[in-house]
Formats: sequence, C-alpha cells, structure tokens
Amino acid sequence: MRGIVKEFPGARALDGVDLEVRPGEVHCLLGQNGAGKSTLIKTLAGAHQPTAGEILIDGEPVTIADPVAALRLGIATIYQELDVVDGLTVAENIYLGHELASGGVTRRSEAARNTRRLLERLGHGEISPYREVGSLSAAGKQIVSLARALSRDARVVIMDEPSAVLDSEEVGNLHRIVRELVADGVAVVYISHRLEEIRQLGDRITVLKDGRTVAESLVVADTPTDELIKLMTGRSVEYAFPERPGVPAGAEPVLEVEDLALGGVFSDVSLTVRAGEIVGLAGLVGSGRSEILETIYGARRAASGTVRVGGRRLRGGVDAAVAAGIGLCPEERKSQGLLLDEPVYRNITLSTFARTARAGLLDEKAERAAAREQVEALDLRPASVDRHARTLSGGNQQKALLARWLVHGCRVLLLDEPTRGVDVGARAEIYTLIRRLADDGAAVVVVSSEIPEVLGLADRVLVISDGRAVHEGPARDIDEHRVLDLVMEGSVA
Amino acid sequence: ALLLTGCVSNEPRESEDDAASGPVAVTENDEPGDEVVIGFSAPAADHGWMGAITSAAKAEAEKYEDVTLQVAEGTNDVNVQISQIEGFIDQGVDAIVLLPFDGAALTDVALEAMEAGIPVINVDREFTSPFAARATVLGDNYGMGVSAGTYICEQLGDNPDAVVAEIAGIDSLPLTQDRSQGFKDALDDCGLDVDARVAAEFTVESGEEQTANLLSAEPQIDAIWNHDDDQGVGVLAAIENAGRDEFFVVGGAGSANMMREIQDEESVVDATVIYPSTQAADGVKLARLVAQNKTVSDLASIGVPRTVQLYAPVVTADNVEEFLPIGFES
Amino acid sequence: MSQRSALMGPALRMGGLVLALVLLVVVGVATAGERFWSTGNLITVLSLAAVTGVVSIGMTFVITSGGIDLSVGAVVGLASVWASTLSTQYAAEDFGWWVIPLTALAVGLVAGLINGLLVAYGKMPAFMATLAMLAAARGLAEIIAGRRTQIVTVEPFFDVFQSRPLGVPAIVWIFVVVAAAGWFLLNRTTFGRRTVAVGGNPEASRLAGIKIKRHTLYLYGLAGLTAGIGAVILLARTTAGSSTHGTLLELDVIAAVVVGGTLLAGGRGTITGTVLGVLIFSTLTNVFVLNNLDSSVQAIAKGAIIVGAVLLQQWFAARERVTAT
Amino acid sequence: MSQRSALMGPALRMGGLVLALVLLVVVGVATAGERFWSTGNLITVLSLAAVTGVVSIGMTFVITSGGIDLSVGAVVGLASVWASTLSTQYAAEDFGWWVIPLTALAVGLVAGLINGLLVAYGKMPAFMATLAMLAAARGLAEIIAGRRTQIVTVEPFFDVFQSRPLGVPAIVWIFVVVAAAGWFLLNRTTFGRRTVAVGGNPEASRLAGIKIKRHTLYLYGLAGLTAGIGAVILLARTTAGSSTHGTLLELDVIAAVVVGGTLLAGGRGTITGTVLGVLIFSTLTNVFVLNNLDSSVQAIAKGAIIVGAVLLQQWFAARERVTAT
Ligand SMILES: Nc1ncnc2c1ncn2[C@@H]1O[C@H](COP(=O)(O)OP(=O)(O)OP(=O)(O)O)[C@@H](O)[C@H]1O
Ligand SMILES: Nc1ncnc2c1ncn2[C@@H]1O[C@H](COP(=O)(O)OP(=O)(O)OP(=O)(O)O)[C@@H](O)[C@H]1O
Ligand SMILES: [Mg+2]
Ligand SMILES: [Mg+2]
Repeated sequence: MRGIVKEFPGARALDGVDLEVRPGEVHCLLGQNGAGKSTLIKTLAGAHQPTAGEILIDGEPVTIADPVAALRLGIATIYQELDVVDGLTVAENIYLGHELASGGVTRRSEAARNTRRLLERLGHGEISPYREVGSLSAAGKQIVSLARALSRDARVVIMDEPSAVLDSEEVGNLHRIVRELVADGVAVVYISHRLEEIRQLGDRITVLKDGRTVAESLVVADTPTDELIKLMTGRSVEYAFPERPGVPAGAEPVLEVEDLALGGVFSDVSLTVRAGEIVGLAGLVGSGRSEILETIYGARRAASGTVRVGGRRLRGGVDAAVAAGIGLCPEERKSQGLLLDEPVYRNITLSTFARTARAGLLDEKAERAAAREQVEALDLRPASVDRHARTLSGGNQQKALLARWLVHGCRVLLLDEPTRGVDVGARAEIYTLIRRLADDGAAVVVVSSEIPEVLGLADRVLVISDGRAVHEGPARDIDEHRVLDLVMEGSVA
Repeated sequence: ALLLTGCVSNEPRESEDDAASGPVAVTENDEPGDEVVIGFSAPAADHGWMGAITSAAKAEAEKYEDVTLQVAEGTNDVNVQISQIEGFIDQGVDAIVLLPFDGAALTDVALEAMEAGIPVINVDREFTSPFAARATVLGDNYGMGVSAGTYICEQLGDNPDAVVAEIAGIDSLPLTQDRSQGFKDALDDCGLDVDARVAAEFTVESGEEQTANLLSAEPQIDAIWNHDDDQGVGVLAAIENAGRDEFFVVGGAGSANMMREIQDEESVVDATVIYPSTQAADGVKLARLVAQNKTVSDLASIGVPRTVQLYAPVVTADNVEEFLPIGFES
Repeated sequence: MSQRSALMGPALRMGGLVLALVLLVVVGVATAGERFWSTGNLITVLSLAAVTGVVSIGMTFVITSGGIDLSVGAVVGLASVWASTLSTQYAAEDFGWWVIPLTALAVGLVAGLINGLLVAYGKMPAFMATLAMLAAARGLAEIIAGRRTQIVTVEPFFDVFQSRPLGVPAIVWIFVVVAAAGWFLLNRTTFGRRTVAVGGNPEASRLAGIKIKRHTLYLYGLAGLTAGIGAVILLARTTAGSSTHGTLLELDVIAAVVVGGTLLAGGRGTITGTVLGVLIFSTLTNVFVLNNLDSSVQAIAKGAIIVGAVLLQQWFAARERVTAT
Repeated sequence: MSQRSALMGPALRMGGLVLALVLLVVVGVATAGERFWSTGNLITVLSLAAVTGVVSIGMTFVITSGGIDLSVGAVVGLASVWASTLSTQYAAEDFGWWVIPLTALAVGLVAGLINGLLVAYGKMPAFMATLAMLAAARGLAEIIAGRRTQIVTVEPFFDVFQSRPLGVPAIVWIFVVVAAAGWFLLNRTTFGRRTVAVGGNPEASRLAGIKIKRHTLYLYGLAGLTAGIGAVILLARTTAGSSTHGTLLELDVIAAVVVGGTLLAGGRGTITGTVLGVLIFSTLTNVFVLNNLDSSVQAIAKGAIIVGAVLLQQWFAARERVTAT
C-alpha cells in the first residue's frame, strides 16, 4: 500500500500511509487510538474506498471496490467491532457470504463438520456449530470471527485487536494459530495495543501517527519498547506500575457486598472496598466478573445478597445506585456506554445533566464547561466537546466515559475492562487517573482480562472462577502464574 | 322479475316501541310459523346509517319469536365476509340476509349458498348474478342522485351560472359512483353542472375537513349536495365555522338530525334524500317469509317477489313531519 | 467552527422541507391565485392542520425515543366520544364547559399511560402494544357511542373553542401553543434530553442512571395527552364526538413526523421539522381541493411527495455533513 | 447441551403460540361445539387465513431483514384490479387462464421492486417508502378500476383456482405450498440466512461480502410477489377485482408476523410462528362469528389477545433463556 489517503467528512483519517507486508510474516501495526489503523485496514479490506493512493498485490496495482473483491484477492479480515450476527448459528456465521451451498440450498451438515474442525483447531471443540452466536460471550464471538477468517483460506489475514476481549489463556491459543498461519506462508497483519504481545509474536512493525507512517517495517527484535512508545506518542511514557502506598488503616469501608448471587452465573460473592482502595477482579473470560459488577450496580436483579454504600443498604435499580454515588464504565463502550450520535459533552453529562438543570431546564453552558474541564484534564483528543462520540477513537471514547463519572463525582467506581482497546499512552493516563481517583478517596473495583494490569493497578485482588471467589488477598502477594493456577483449580473444583 | 317501487305496505301502524321501524304491515304473516335461523352479515357499522341498518334488522328479528338472527361481525373486508357466509352455509342456517361490502365480490359465495339450498336475501348492493339471491331489496343510489339533482334544478333552474358543489362519500365504492352519476345526469337536464366536488369518507371528521377545503376553494356557492347525512354533521360544522350561508344544502340518507335541521328555518339545510336504513329489516322480514314459504301480504302472486326497490323520496320542510319517525339517529 | 455547524446543521436539514413547502405554495398561487393566497384560505389550512399538528407533537417525542404509537387516531376517537356523552354534557352544563376538554384530556392520558405500561413494564414492542390499543380503543369508543354521532350542545364550550382571538381561530392558537411548548420541552428541558438519550441508546441511558421505564411511561402518556387535545379540537370543529374520529390519523401523523426529519430509529427529533411536515401535507390537500383534483390522483401525488420530501431531506442532510467539515 | 437448547429453543418459543391456539380451539369447541369442530368450518378458517397467510410469508422476510412493508394491502388491491381489467380478461380468453395470475404476480413484483429500490438505493426508511407506495397503489388501482368492481368471467381461471383437490380448496393448498416454500427459503438457503444476517447486523453482513442493497431489493420484491399471490387468491374467492381489496391487510399481516415471534427490529424470523399467528387471528374471527359477538367487543378482545399473546411469548422466551444456560 502506498500513499494511502482517506478523508471522512470532517476528518482526514489517513494522510499518506505506506505499508508493506510480506508472505509468512506477522506484520504489526502500531499507533495511538485514532492514528488510523482500523481505517487503513478497512481500505485494504474494501470496506472503505481510499481518497488517494494505490494498493499493489504481487506488484500489480489493484482496486478493491468492496469487501467481496478483497475476499476474492485472498484478504480476510477480523474487524475491531464484533462483526458477527447474533441470530445465526456458529456455522452460519462462519460461512456467511460464502455459504457452502448447492443451487442456493445450504449444505448444513458439511458446514457443521467443517466448522467443528475449525473450532477444534482453535481449541474450542466444545462450541456447537448449531449454537446461536447471540448466546456466546464476547470472547466466544471473537473466536467465531477468527474461525470465519480461517475458513476463507486467505493469503493475507488482517486482525484488528483480536486479543482485546480475550483472557491470557485464549491469547496463548490465538498466538499459536497465528504462528501456524505464518508457517503456512500466510501474511498476518496484527493490530494490538499490548506491546508485550508484539514482542512475542511480531516480525516487523509499522507505526502510524496522526494518519501518517512514522516508521516502516522496523524489525521487532531490533527495536526497544521505549522507542516504539516514543514513535507512537511522540514522548516517553512511564510504562510500569509504581508502587502504591497502602490504604490508610483507618479508611472507612465504602462499598460492602455480602453474599451476592445471580441465578446460574455467580454466587456467594462478598467484598469490601474501603475509601481510597482499588480492588481488582481477575479471572477468565466468562467467569462472571462483568455480571458481578452489573449486579452490584443494580443493572441486574440479584437473586440474593446485599450491597451497602457508606453503610446504607442499596435497594432498587441503577438509578438508586447512581444516586448513591456508584458509577459503572461498562464493558462494551459503544453499545452500553455511549450515545454515538450525540456530542461529546452530552455523553459526559449524561448522568449529571439533571443535576445542573434548574427546575427541569437544562443549563447547557454549565454542561459544556464541566465537560470541557474534563476533556482538558484527561487530554481527550480531539479536544472539542461538540464532536459526535462516534468519531472518537476507542481510547478517547473510554476517556469520555470516565469523564462522565468524574463530573458526577463518584464514591464508588466500577470499571469493566477500562483499557480494552486503549493505546499505551492513553492506558498510562487512565492508570494514573484511576489511582488519582482512589487517592481522592473513591473506592474502585476494576475488572480486566490482563492479569498484569489487575495486579499492577489494584491494592487487593479477588480471583474469580466459575462465578465464585476462589482467592482474596493483597495484590503484591500474588503473581500471574499463581492467579492462573487458582483459576484452573477453581474451575476443576 | 316483478319490480315493486314503494314500501310494501298500505296500512301505516302507529309504532309503539321503535320509532325507526316506520310504517309496518300487520297481517296474518306475523303469526308465528316454523322456527327459522337467519344469518345476517353486513359491512362494519362504522357510521350511523350502517349502524341503523344492523340495529333495525336486529329489532325486526326481535319482533318474531320464531326468528333467531345470527349476526356476524360487521366487516369491510370481503375476504372475512365471504368466510362468514361460508360459516352460515356450514351451519345450515335457514336463510341469509346479506348486505355485501361489495356486491360483485360476494356473488360467488351467495351462489354457493343458494346451491346449498339456503335462500339469500340480497340487500342494498346488488349481486352480479341473478341466481345468487332469492330476493333483492335495493335502495336506489342512482335515483338518489337524480332526486337530489332534480330538487336542485327546481330551486336554481332559471340560473345557468349557478355554482353547484357535491360532497361525495367514499369514492372507491360503486354506490358513490352511482349517486354521482345520477346527480350529474339530473343536473345536465337543466343545464347545470357540478362545479366543485370533494369526497369524504362517511365520517363526521372527513366531512368537516373536506367541506372546509371546499368552502375555501369556492367563494360563492348556490347549492351543495352532500351524499351522506352522517358526514353531514361535519359538513354543517364546517359551514358554520366558515360563517357561510349564501347556499342551500341537500342531504342524503335521511338522518333524524338532518330532518330536524330541515324543520329549522334558520338552517342552510333545505332537503334530504331518503335512503332507507330499514332495508335490512325488510330483508329479514322477507327472509323469514321465504324460509316459511309464505308470501308478501297484499300480493296476489305466489311467493316473495324477486326484487324490491325501495322508494327514495325527497324530504323538505313541507313533508318532514311525516318522515321524521323513520329518520335514523346518526 | 463546530459551534457554527451546530447552528447551521438544523437550518440546512430544514432546508429541504422549507423548499418543499415553498414549492407547494408557489404551485398553489400559480394554480389558484387569490383563492389560495387569501387570509381565509390560509386560516383554513392552519385549522385543518391543527389536529394532526397537535398529535404530531406528542408523536415526535415517542418516535424520538425510538418508539411508535399507532393508537393515537383511535384514542382521539375514544376521547371525543367520552367527552361528548350525555352524562359528560350534563356535567358540563352543571359545572362548566371545562368538563368536556378535561374529560378528553383525561381519557387520552390514561390510554397513553396504558400504552406506556405495556411498552415500558410489559416490555412489549411498541408497535404491537399500540396496535392492540388501536383495536381496543376503537371498539370501546363504538360501544360507548352506540355507533351514534354525539352532538355537543354545550354552548359555552363553543364560545371558548370556536372563538377567534386576533382573528385567528382558537384551535390554531392551541396548535401554536402546543408546538411551542413541545419545542421547549424537547430542546430545553431534562425531559427532552432524556427522550433523545433513550432513543439514541436505551442501554447506555439506563446504565447512566436514567429511569428509562418511567420515562417511557411518561412519553406515551404525553402522546395520549396530545391525542386528547386533538379530540378537543375535533369536538370544537365538528361539533360532535364520534367513534370514527381520527380514523387513520396515525399514518398522517407518523408521515408528518418522519418527513419532518425525526428518525424512526430514535435518537433524533425535531419539532420544527414536524410542524413543517404537517404544514406540507395540509397545504397539499388544500392545493388539490382548490384545483378540484380527483382523490385518486391526490393519493398518487401524496405518495410521490412523500418520496420527494424524504429524498430531498436526505440530500440536504448529506450536504450538511459535508458542510460540517 | 447446546445441541439440545438449539432444538428446544424454537420449540419453547412456539410454546406460547401453540398454547394460545389450543386455548382458542378449546373456547371454540366449548362455545360452538360441532359447529366449530366440523370439517367445513375448519376449511372456512383456513380459506379465510389464506390471503393474510400468503402475504405474511413475504412480510416475514422483510421484517426479519429489519424492514417493514406497509404497502402490501394496497398492492393486493392494485394487482387484483390489474389482473381483472377487461384487456387482461380478453388476453386470458385468448391465451389461457394463466394470464390472470401472471399479471397479478407481475404487478405485485414490480410494486415490490419499486419499494426495494426506494429503500435500498434511495436509502429511504422502509416505513416511509412503503407508506408512499400504499397511497400511490391505492390511487392507481382506483383509476384503473374506475372505482368499479371488475368481475372476472374467465371460467378456466375458476376451474383451476376454485377446484378442491383432496377436498381442500386450491387456495388453501396455495397457502400451504407458499408457507412450506417460505420455511425452506428462510431456513435452508443462502437467501434466507442472508436475510437474517442483514436484519441482525447489516454492517457485518456487508463486510462479509453480502450485497445488502441487492438483497434488500429482492426482499421487497418477494413481499410484492406474495401480495400478488394474495391478489390471485382474492380473485378466486371473490370472483372480482376491486381497488378496495386488501384494505388494512397490512396491519393484520404485521400483527400475525410479530405475534408469531419475528423480531420487528430484524435479525430473527420464524415462518412457523407466522403461520401460527395467522391461524390464531383467523380462528379468533371464526370463534367470534360463531358466537355472534358484537364487532366492537371483538375489537377489544383482539387488542387483549395481541397483548396476551405477546406477553405469553415473552414469558416463554424468558424461560428458554433460563433453560439455555
Ligand atoms: N466514519 C468516520 N467518520 C469520521 N471520522 C472517522 C470515521 N471513522 C474513523 N474516523 C476518524 O478517523 C481517525 C482514525 O480512526 P481509526 O478507527 O482508524 O483509529 P485506530 O487507529 O484504529 O484507533 P483505535 O486504536 O482506537 O482502534 C480517527 O480520528 C477517527 O475519529
Ligand atoms: N444475557 C445472558 N444470558 C445468559 N447467560 C449469559 C448472558 N450474558 C452472559 N451470560 C453468561 O454468564 C457467564 C459470565 O459472562 P461474561 O462472559 O460476561 O463474564 P466475564 O467474566 O465478565 O467475562 P468477560 O471478560 O468476557 O467480560 C457466561 O457463562 C455467559 O455465558
Ligand atoms: Mg481501531
Ligand atoms: Mg465481562
């Protein structure tokens, strides 16, 4: 790809990008949120038409008019947004668009057989080809996307943040598949914000910044991480978790959860979070961590158990929780968090506009001011509060959600995968932010599938396995392997 | 076929309980005979006239202890109405009184009933096959238009530039077309024509809306014929809202309300053309006679006549007292 | 710049509608001249727009929130019948004319709240819940009215609602006031903000602490209330209550709201657009009648105009997006 | 277990509908006994269901894809009129009875394709595009028919469509065949699976290489085609074409499809559910008629039944979800 330019109404997402991918290599694409990675690969996949520039395959210039053309050229893509259809079965999703059919009639048993084989190759033989995809977890859907890309027998496989929704075990699985593909001579374009992944997997790296290529085809082994971060962000970022002073002994418990249970998902969950404390929930995908947060928040009706905030028992739904000072940053930003076609400031003030209003009359000036303050404090880019949330990159959307609860001024903050899909720079900022919040006296609960993140961020860790807490203790007394062991034991037991 | 014009009666009886029943013949025919089950089906009673049709039929059946009237839901869906008749055939009722939403569309199923030995009395909207009904009770839609046109000619005859407006009913019904045709033909006769025409939907609301637009469009009108007294309530409201009174209005169908307007000197309504809402009641009476093998009293011939076409008189201030009792409440 | 586009956006989006309306007016003047462009005729157009207009304001809220209300026409019928029964009229004679409008509003509100309960708490799709209400309200209205047209004889009621302050009929004033109140409610209050939020992303709104069920209940209540106001206007105009009042009104109302630019999927609503949409259809009918057009031709032209207006509006919306850069 | 739930799921989801139908049958037998449970009456119920049923199959596809078609009733009217004009009938006399059904199918198909063009390529909301078609098709039908009912006199046409193979009317067979074909098309072909995909996630479908515009075009064409078949059935039943045929059919059809369990939002459709929905409403009408019920009461009961069926279905769906975990 040479000199690719892509203009959206209102934004120049790509401004002359070069990318060269060779067969049999893992080519990593790095860049901050909004650098244009997804846009670039979408032009390659035929989902977008480039405004300028050319694409060469085997030296021949080609035009990729639509996704079909890309697939025909042997380019298969796993998109960043989950691209599966809930109402179809696993097998139907995998073969969507290239159904196994004779004369329009689907050959179901053959599709099922092939699907089973693909899923086994991915280490998920337990998923039935006939299962409706809507009933799978996010990770399960990601696996279906992966299987779909494999089913295409492509020469180039593009993966846009495939590991974001996976836990460490799944990520291992994914890496194995990528290596197999590469061994077969397939070229893999791999996008991720987890730099350690790039180290383990990548052969060469292209770095994008603000829609331009800033470094092309760096060899992974020769490039230190610090340099990569510098290339991406234009500055150096402290990429380690500094030691945190312990929570003062006398701190009041703010959030007390007792014997909480949700039918069929989790049971007997108890935890106490004191002011200024960060508690992490570690565990595998599907262990029920999101449900725990949502149940505490009142978004799901608990089968039994109590939740107290500041000693007062919480009854009722989400609105009661919000009124009591709890905030939740949900797992799926787009579907659960944002009003994509509303300006940023209205997203930020979504839970506070009624408070700034007088007698039901909105005070948009105050809303804008409050939003602008947070946008500046969090370095949200672009720094306009009137942009629609849809046009923000993932990391910036996450910041907008955090800003919502900062404006609200929460006593308890529940964060579900707060750094999913967020770039290194923003990630570090979000970590700092979470810690600053805790230092200011908030009680924070963090769920993350990246165990190092949980361990580094939290003061105390709960390991969740199959809907039960199998371990609780200070974060510094435990390491990643121990967590994985606990999880395994828990799920066997 | 024998064609009768006028009510099949000669001795008007003081109606004791039901004002809507009007003049009724009392004969030995009213003596109880064999028990008969009569199936009745008519379009949806979505306006006063059609409501009066059904309630008059029910009231008529009530009078006879030997009649059980089985009333199917009123429907404007010919498909449903056909299934109702199929249901009656299946049950084996003794006779069917059918006011079809669309005469042509129900001809086939009526034939089926006749072939199954169930006499069908066709009311108001005529079938397309003479074999589909044992007897037919018809209003006279074309004649209604003629009556209205003739009345307007009489009033305006000397003024060829007079502006005549027409407020029709549901335009997609054949009966509306018949009425308009009759109206046009009668006006032609005296050198007038329809200068403005709107179509309402037999509802008060549409009557008001269409009339408001019409009055706006025509700053000077001499006469208006409104096809239907139900929508007439809205027509009058629109006239009142517009503060206009330079014309006179002729109604249609003959509601009690419109007749009271005729009685009122102040009102713009001068006349209305009767379209009897007792047709189905006549149908029920005939159906009973057919099923019991009797004939209409005062007829020498054997058996109920094939066709009864009802009289469509013009009601004016002169004769309104006489007609008020048979006016239906819209 | 973004400030400017925030101001320009709606203006451009309205461009198509204004253009359509202007075109209609030009056609009206060209074909009917004085008869079209007279005060009397313009007042007729506005009076005819009043019922659809008032009900469309409530519908704008419901559609903005991602819902739909198919029952408004039937509720107008039911409210008009209930407010004109003999006993209501006796009560109005005894206590005052306000008994009649109050009854209509109450009936509309209660019917709307039942819709809201079914949608919000019964989790029924709005299409089905309000379709059920359509059937039920129509049936109930017929039973109450005994299929009769109920003529209102309470003179003081007409003294109020058929009056013409400043030469403009009271019902037109009602439309103006309801539209202004609707604009204010949608654009300047927390209620309006919640409506847009719920329509844009119900789950996100719920997780942000908005009581979406209660809000949905209120929204359908509001739509029912505007149907009640519509019934009052119809009573004033036709001097009668009838179970056939408001037949197929729902389609006209939805057409006006959507042509106006409110998204059927929810998340974006515009009262100005709705008012323009209502005026377009009302003017259209008027121009047709002034030209003595056949009702079948009218129907075809109406179909063509819906297509034209929506396409035009989309063209302007696309331009807006380009201009916003 | 997931195997089992994949099989159990639909069965349970149908549970509410089957239960509703059984309840209706019980009520029918209890109140009308022999008259209800006779072969003749059951055939009446099925014949009545045929038009709604056939059109509902096409509508199931459109709704599954996330669209809606309000024009089907008007298109039925237009197709019935066009297929019964004098010139069509002369042609049928000359060339053969098949000219009539062919004309009806062609008219339906073309009207559907125009809908599809407006929705897919004109990017109009389906609600508006098909509302416009509703008005236009009705108007055109009136003009063609000159507002007269057109009687079909081509005997061979009736020889075919009024025949009763195996004692069951041909139109019932048509319904059965269309339903079976629809089931096969939706569940066993790429066309059907793509329809679900387009409804469930249009963007993902596009990225998977489905030409969603073309597919949408076909879907509305299919709905138009079933409207054409509906017109043929009506012609056979009524022996006449009329511009009033199919009035308000769209509401019955949509109600049947949605009560059957197809999601209005798209992404899930069930032909079995649609057929059950159609049968429920058809049986309902029949039971009402047999019991001599007042039509206003019927309307109220219909509203209540819609609410009941949807709530029941939701209850079963909730149970299914619990069973699936
Ligand atoms: N449809 C669109 N319309 C307007 N702007 C867009 C659109 N899609 C993307 N953009 C803009 O293009 C730029 C690049 O976005 P892109 O999604 O490619 O970033 P990315 O590198 O993939 O970020 P992330 O790491 O968060 O996924 C961003 O500034 C974004 O706001
Ligand atoms: N809507 C639902 N209905 C039924 N079961 C569900 C639903 N959502 C989730 N589950 C089940 O609940 C369990 C836990 O869900 P989930 O995957 O959200 O857990 P998690 O630990 O938060 O994982 P993740 O890291 O993916 O968020 C899984 O078994 C999942 O299948
Ligand atoms: Mg991206
Ligand atoms: Mg989770």
